[in-house]
Amino acid sequence: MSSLEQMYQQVIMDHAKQAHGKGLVDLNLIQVGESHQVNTTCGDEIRLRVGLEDDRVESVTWEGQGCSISQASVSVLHELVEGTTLSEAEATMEAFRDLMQAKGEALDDDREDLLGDATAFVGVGKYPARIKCAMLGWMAFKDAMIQARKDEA
Amino acid sequence: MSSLEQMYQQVIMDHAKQAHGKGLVDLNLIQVGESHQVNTTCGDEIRLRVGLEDDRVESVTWEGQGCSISQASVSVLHELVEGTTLSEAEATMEAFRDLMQAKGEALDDDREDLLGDATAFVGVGKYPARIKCAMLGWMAFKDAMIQARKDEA
Amino acid sequence: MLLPDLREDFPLLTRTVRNGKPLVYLDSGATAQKPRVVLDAEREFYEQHNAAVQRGAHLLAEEATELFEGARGDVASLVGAQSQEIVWAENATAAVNLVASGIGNASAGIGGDEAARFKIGPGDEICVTETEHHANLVPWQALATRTGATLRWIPVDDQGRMILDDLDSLVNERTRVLAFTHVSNVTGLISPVGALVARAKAVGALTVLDGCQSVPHLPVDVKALDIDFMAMSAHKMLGPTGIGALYGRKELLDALPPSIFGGGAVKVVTMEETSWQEAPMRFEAGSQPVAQAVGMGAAARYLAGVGMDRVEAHEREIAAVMRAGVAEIPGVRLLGPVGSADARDVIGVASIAVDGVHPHDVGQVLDDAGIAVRVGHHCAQPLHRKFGVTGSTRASAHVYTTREDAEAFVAAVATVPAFFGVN
Amino acid sequence: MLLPDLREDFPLLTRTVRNGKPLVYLDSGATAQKPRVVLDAEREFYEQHNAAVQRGAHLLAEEATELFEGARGDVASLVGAQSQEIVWAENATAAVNLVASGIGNASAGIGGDEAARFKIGPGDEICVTETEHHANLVPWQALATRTGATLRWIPVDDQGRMILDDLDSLVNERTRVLAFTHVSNVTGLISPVGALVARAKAVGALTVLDGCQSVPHLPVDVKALDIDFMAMSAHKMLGPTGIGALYGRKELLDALPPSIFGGGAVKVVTMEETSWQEAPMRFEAGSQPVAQAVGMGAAARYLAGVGMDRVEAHEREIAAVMRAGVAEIPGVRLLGPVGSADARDVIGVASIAVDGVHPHDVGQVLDDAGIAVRVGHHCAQPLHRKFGVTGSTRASAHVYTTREDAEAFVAAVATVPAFFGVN
Ligand SMILES: Cc1ncc(COP(=O)(O)O)c(C=O)c1O
Ligand SMILES: Cc1ncc(COP(=O)(O)O)c(C=O)c1O
Repeated sequence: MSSLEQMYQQVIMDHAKQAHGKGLVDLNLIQVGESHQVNTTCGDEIRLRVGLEDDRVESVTWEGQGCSISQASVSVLHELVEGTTLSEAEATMEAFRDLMQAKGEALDDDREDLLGDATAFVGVGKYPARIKCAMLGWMAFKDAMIQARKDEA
Repeated sequence: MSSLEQMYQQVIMDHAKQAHGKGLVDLNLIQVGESHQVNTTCGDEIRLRVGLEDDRVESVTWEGQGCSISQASVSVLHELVEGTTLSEAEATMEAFRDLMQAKGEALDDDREDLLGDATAFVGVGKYPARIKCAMLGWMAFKDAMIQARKDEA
Repeated sequence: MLLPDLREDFPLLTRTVRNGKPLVYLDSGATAQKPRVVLDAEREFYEQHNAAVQRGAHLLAEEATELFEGARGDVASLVGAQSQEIVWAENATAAVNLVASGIGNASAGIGGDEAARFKIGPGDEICVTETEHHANLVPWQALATRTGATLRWIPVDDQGRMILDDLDSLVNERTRVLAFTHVSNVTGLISPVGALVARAKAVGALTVLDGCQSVPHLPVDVKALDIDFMAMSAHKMLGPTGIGALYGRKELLDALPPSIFGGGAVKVVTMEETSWQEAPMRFEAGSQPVAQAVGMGAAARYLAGVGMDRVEAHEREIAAVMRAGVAEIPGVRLLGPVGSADARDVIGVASIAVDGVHPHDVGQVLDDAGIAVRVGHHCAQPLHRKFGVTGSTRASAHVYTTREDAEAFVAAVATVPAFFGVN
Repeated sequence: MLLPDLREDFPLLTRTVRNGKPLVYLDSGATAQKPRVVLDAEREFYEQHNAAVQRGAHLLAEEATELFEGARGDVASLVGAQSQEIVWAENATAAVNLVASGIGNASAGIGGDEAARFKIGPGDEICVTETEHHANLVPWQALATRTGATLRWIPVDDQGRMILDDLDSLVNERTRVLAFTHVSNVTGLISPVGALVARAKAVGALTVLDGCQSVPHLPVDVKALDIDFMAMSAHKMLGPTGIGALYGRKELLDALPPSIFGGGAVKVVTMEETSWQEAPMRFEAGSQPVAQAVGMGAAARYLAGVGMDRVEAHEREIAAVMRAGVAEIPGVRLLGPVGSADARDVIGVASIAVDGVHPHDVGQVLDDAGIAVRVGHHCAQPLHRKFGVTGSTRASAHVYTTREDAEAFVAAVATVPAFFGVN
């Protein structure tokens, strides 16, 4: 498998074509956070909304346009974290960041398990310029979580 | 004679010590011009005043502080051009400028004659940074002449 | 009319990239590669003559000053200017900002009487175009904010050509500055400089030309173009990074107040106030990019040696090969004029949008084939918005670009739709 | 405690000057010579990795970006900052101007709410000192003119030491900025940073440190000094010309509006308006001096390798040799503190005035002996005026300066009065 094929694995191509969680959903929750992120290299934008309830990430939806990496990444993000506990979501987020910094190497089994489909992004780690693309949705998620928790107080 | 000695010839040392034309003189003439020049490298300043009458440079006086080259040069300038016709003054000015650009080579005899004591400045031409020093008074003279002639109109 | 193969002169072009593939460098519009003579000129400067210029009284300082001022002369010759009309700046962006901030400073009372001619304020207008690089747009937006003047712009059509129908109302008696690019960095279109300058002159507006994409690629004569200011960047002209230049008419430069204040630019400084030197010194505060100036001078001489008319012919032909090639690929849209007749005003560039594939993904496939292109909005967001895309994939040429490079680009682009399953 | 002889590392130092004399380079205060590792780093960048940074999606662009950001990290480490707190600037002058113009722009309504904290106007004060280089004086004069704020200054005594007696009234509740140098480029005096910063903090003023003559010569830790901004220049730090850097506290940098506008610094641009990126990108408009950044990073690593505490010890000793030597020559006046006890705060520099001999003439005699020094006001006119002279002759050291160099300077100065017949 060439590096290019490793980057554009079928899972990624599929998520890019058929993105999950796309379309912002109105939330009738107390803790709602939203974030708007721009990839300044190409002008791609993502707006992502999270709703928290008790200890859980109830809802993760988004809208925006971008390259297949950024679209697939936010689609996978939706799949992975919607419905998890806050601490699971944090652990997943951290594992994904580590994967991006692993320069194309796989992570240990525990964290691979956490990442599920997202392990397909391993090839992106070899391309520093594309890490930004893969992280765009996750940055938005991280920021939206902070916003949502602000409402707590 | 080393380059340094060629630069600081006795004539120059003498003029530097005993400068001629120093001290601005009040002029009761119609065509009077004054110029203030700064050597931005070292902050040296010269203020030079000329008075013209008919076709002659009646008076050239100046005040200011500077290095031996700039002081000697303006002193020699005073000696050379005070009392000459305008066209003689212009020719002298041009010859001096040529000498400065001659990179240490002597000029032809005709122009050497025009320059008199000022031929001693031949060595300065080898030191681009010092040409500015030698030219300071001459720049002021040139500019003051323009000012003086403005009064003509 | 292609140039002979000059790649020998450019050390970087021999390197290989992904999996040992030979490099096909088609990102010269972003930054050009450097010929050995430029690198050698810089290195020799550092190893033999490095010293502070203009102020020193020692041999090295004299040598350094001579090289520095000689380089200014070389750059001036390339564009038909006088030496003293060339001001060094960090890049073209800084050069445009120097003019815009100078006008802003004049308007804020800096620079005394001589600067009064540059004062602008509410009711005055600044005009740009919709095709501008951010470098020739954002400084004017900021100047408008700062002074209360109004920013207007000449629109472009869906091929990226400036629409001049309303020129007389867009550039009018209230217009104080008309700033526009000579060549678009996205479409490669050459602007109608003559018509724009004529109109600016008729209303007494200053003209500021962005020469970033023209000076490296075609003959430019600032006096023939009759412009007031022009910005350029060395790194796109085969020169070093870290330096560019502003051309300005001497009498304007001598009156415009500086916007970077410091040593070397000043005549007399007291704790209370400061008077400035004449141009170009008044704009060159602080220790200058001396080695880079020497390198830029060497680049200007190299380009002049090749001959700018030959460079232009070369770049037109490379553009034609790329543009004709991609235009035939189904699902690929060429930004800018399409068709051989329309393309006659285009030089050196082909920017494309591939249906259903994001430019980043296009670029990735090309990169894998060893082809270096630029993806994104190329600092021209408004123009891309006009084209209805957020970004594009741009191939851009220079003197060392070969027909094979152009063909490799076309061939690689043809594989893209299939790779992403969009055809 | 002198360093081992490092001249081998510096190619230029082997060249000869007037009549084949070996070069004694004592003009490092103006600009330093470059070690081979710096020249090699730049050349390797150009020959192997040259590309536009941050925006490209191809291999070269990735490599170039990594080197560019790595260099930022190296410079940050040298001064104890975080990477993102280092902004590249053309030189130290540009770095100071970036802060001053940013404040000016904030005051003119640019930068929105987040910039409001920087707004200044009539009634506000800016404080500098009488020992400043023009680079840290003229920008503040211009800011005062632009905003209507008042410029005040801390005076110095006849040895060039800041007089702090009236510090509490000079730096008061109206003071918004206190800008001062870390080390004087004329006297070599190290400023009382602690006292000045403490007072500024007490009244809530921003502190701007001119680190031009400290960062290259002694250990500097911006967090320990607790300053808000610091300017530095690569070319005095054994690095390339054409680049410098500004350190700024991250939260301040993220709020300060830019003053050079263009591509790369922006987030979203429409024809009407623009939003900016976070620091440091928001200040880095246009193509950056990438090769120079790589060179500056290499210089920072070289200095760190030698060890800044050892550099400081070296420079103190060289200064002591020069200062003690010239102080004994009749008719020669040392500017700044005289005497071994007073000189304990002095580093790397000896500036002198020779009775009855103009500095240009002093410099000429030294040049003839192969000794390169700086003559003039060294961009510090107010300080020279305070000393009652228009200029001076300055010898300044760096890591490669040897005891023999210092002694050669003293010996040559001793010949000056006789040459001009003034003793
Ligand atoms: C104390 C001081 N500040 C500022 C500067 C200006 O540095 P640059 O010329 O590199 O901008 C210098 C050097 O000339 C200096 O010595
Ligand atoms: C048309 C145009 N203008 C301005 C610029 C800005 O040049 P620089 O980044 O060298 O300041 C560029 C290059 O990016 C350009 O292509």
